[in-house]
Amino acid sequence: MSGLGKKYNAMELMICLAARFLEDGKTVVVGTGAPCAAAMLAQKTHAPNLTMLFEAGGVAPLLPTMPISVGDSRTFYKAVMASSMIDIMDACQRGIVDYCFLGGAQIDMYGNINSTVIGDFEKPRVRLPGSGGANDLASLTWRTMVITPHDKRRFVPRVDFITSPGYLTGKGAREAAGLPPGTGPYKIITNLCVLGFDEETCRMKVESLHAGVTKEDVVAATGFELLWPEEVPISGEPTDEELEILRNEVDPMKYIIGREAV
Amino acid sequence: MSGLGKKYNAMELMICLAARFLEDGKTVVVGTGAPCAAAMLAQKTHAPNLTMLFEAGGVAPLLPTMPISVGDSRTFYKAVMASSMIDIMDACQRGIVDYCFLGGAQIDMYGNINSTVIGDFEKPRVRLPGSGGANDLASLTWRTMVITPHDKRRFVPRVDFITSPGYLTGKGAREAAGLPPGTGPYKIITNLCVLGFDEETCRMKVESLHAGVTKEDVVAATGFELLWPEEVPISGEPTDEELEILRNEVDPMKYIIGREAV
Amino acid sequence: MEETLFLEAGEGKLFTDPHPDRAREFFRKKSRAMVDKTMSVSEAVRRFVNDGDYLAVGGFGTNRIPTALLHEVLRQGKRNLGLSGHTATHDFQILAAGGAIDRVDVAYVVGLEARGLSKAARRLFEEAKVEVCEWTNGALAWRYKAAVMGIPYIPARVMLGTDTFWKSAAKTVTCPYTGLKLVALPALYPDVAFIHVHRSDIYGNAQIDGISVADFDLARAAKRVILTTEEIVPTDYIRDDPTRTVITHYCVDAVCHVPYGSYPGNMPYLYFSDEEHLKEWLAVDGNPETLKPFLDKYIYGTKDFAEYLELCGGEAKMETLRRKELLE
Amino acid sequence: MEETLFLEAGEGKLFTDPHPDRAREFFRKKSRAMVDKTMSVSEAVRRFVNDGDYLAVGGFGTNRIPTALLHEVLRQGKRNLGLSGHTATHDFQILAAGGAIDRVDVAYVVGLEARGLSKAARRLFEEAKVEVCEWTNGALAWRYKAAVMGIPYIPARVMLGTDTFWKSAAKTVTCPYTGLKLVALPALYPDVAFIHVHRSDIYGNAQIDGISVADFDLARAAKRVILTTEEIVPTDYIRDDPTRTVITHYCVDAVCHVPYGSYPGNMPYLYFSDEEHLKEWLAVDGNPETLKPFLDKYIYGTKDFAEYLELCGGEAKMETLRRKELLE
Repeated sequence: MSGLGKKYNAMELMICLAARFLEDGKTVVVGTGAPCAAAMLAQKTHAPNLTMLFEAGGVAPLLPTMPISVGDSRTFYKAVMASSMIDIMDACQRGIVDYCFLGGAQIDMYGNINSTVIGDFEKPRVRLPGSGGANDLASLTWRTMVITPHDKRRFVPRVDFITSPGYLTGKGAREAAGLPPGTGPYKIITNLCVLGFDEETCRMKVESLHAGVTKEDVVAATGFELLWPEEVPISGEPTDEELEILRNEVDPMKYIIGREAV
Repeated sequence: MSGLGKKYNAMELMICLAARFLEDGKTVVVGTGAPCAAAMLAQKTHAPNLTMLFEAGGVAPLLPTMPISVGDSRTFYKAVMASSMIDIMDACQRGIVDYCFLGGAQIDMYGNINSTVIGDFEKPRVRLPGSGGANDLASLTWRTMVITPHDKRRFVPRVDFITSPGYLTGKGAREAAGLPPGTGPYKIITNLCVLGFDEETCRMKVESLHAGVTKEDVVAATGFELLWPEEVPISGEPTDEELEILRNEVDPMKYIIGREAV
Repeated sequence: MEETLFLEAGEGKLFTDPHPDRAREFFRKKSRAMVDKTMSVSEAVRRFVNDGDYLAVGGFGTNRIPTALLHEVLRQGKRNLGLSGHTATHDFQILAAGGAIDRVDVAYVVGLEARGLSKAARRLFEEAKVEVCEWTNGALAWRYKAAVMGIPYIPARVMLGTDTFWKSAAKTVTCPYTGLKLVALPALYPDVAFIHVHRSDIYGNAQIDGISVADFDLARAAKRVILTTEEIVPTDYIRDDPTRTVITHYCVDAVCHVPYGSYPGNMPYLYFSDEEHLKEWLAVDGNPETLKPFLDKYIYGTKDFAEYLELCGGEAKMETLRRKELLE
Repeated sequence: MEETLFLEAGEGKLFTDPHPDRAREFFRKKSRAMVDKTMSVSEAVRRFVNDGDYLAVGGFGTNRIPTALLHEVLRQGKRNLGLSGHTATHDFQILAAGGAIDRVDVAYVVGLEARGLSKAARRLFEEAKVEVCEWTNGALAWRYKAAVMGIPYIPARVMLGTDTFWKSAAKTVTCPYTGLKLVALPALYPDVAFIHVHRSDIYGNAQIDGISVADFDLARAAKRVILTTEEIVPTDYIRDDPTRTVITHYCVDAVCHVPYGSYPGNMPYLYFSDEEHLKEWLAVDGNPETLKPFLDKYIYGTKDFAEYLELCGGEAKMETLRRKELLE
């Protein structure tokens, strides 16, 4: 449905929307793929002073191409520092990292993410990579963001395994568990909508629907009850300038934007 | 008394004796002055494979001259690594550093050392520099050594302040305090004798008297009761080779050996 | 002062001993001498890797990895190794393919990041052939740091509240200053670490260009360290710029000269990863039928890493990867 | 799990807040932008040092010290500063002479190592004009590390059993894995750090040649950081060799170009310490009668560090020290 008859595809839309949430003068830990594209786009539009960090040690590189690995040599090409994983993780724990991007196989209404196993832990149906740095980033950075396809297999009532913390069981649960206050999931950007979190309940709440997407589309693709605002705005669309920069400067080989999200 | 009529002075003797306790293939944290001279002499005689560390970060330098500070550029001249203080302290705590040398204003029968205050802590008669790295090295390296003049002002029944741990109150006290087992004072080299520690009581015990020094000389210069072996050997004397290397290669400017110890 | 604490503990198994005194006893006996430690990869693995050892691998999965040592572990048929799965990607894939592993501290395994997942590695988990304990990349990095520091644990603020914690072997502690609940990450002293570097002298004084990932700490935390190096340099070269040194001789047991030693992984400033060869790995490792002849050809049938490189395209391939790395 | 712990605590006063959440709130608001931070020493001290601040000084007492900033603290009459006395030698001597300090975490103070003791610094203690808390060099280095890590404490195995512990503000904890008694060193977040480096860009991305002492950690632990630098280099210079970077822009508030900025201290690879001038300091600082005209001449009577250098012998003196450093 998304992208149909539009001058951009769903992946391009998600990247542009994610980029706009990254404020200038802040720090973001990025991985490969869409998050990296979003951070690059933000730098080339409204946030030239956004500092990009890679968890293996790259600090503020001038990315010549999209990295394949968060530790490959692109991640510290012309960097201001080729550091270490512990330096980046320490920075997150110290409180100087504003944003991170995570992915995962499952997410629940509190933004808890599973990237460890589908099925039983002891003998899993599907073994996934595990936390990597995801749990660290979700625990420590100020604002966790997710770019993900939107379907019932992913948006589930209960994740099989909480790999990385969202708001756990609701308001106050992160703090009770010992996680630093003021942190947690911030925005979930899907091919259907943008989601935030209700301040009181910490439950996932629709913030805007992408052009052409209905409330019913979202409800049908979500395995739990979402919160809705009284009036649902329509998500902004990518501008010509954003699309041109994304296509010509950020991802000219179409590694990321060549993939349809769904 | 020491040096009288001899072809070496007390400082030269102490340095030579200290050097002989440093085994080849080991690691030693040295400071400036006599300990540094002892380690250099050991390297140039029986212990070419002794690795010298400086607490500010120098690892295995080729010392061009005596350092003035344990952090000056001599301490990492042609070093194999110009590292950091925490790297050296971590190495000590991890258990890979064999020897250290300490100094101090007072020492007691358990090898506890005071380099903090003479008199009352709150309003001291004399304020000394404090631990620096001494407490760390005395706590963490395997064998603590001291090169010191021998007199009653220094060898006291009770130090005014335990800056750096010897055997504290005796056998088992270090372990009870939480210090790593198997560590502690090893040799005290003075201008009168070499002292070790009795295994059972952890009290200071004379190991050898320097040529020309009597038991009475030592007793008179010590403010507490020492343990004595049944027969007291005479300390070895510096060889011609040692003296030549010490005077011509280690300290040609006589910065250290030019000082009479007492 | 007396205080009652309510502690939580994960149900995972601690595969290594975090006691600093036992590690200290080991390190006390380890030689610190600057003696020639150069030897062949096969000798290094024979002498310093035992069946049952707990292994940690430097670099970052497909970047600056010690491939030659991993292949040799397979060739020598080492068994029942434990592994620190700190972004273990192609390194883990090799060890899984060779059946060398029986327990894993997991931070990141079975995936090759954006490239996809290794089916050979997944099978180990899905058929419950390995014991598993969950951690995070940060947690494993800090666990190395605790070992480097010679302390039994280091506090942190990750894993809390998640199943990652409950399936780990971590415990919580309460801060005596702030009352904060913290996770106490137990020190991780690997039995042996494999690290690939840009250059080393014959004693193991070594430099790394670019990110060091966790290797500054890993080289110090491990009881035994085997380096492979692109280049052996005179010690004078190291001494001319000691600011650049990352690893010192007293950490290192063996130094093996292996040019292109990170292939098919990326070696910063020298050569990029061989994405085609990695794709081939991912294509064949899903099925024992296709994996076996592949391993026979590239690992079991080669006598050393140089032969493997030849099979993969030799100097011409390396030149291509060099140009790719240098964006030429 | 429930556990009763018997804790010990030193009776010293904690001068800084070890709570990581309050530090995180500060760091959350601190700018990470790469903007031009170059300014004069006087502007940097005016803007980033407040009366009552807790200060930490980089380098090692007489080696790679930020002398210009210390002089400026005196010139601007800053008062009631706390100090991390981590091998504080000539740096402490200057601050003591100017009466800027009212509390000190002591590891090493009042001495100038082999050179002797500063009587001006001793007087502060012997006349009980400063509050004192005892630590060790290792303890202060680890306390910075705890702050860098954003944790309230880090365990260690020093100070235990000694009066250094009892006169510190440290507490003991029990390890949940081994039962070992450990010292819990509270995180130390200085309000402001002064660090002198070899080169920096205008944003604060900086390199240090030779030992970094504790400055990698200090630059990250401090809430505000003022760099003085021998040289300002283009950011491209930093980006051409990012392995060499020690301090990154997001830690730094001000960058001041101060050639010979460590004088009369040693600057590795550039100039040796001026032992004659340091001797003069030690000679005059024992007596307020001789100290006052000395300070008037060299600090209060000079408008900036360049004038001080001229008084001390200018380029000719620097050339002598350069030759001494290079063993010529």
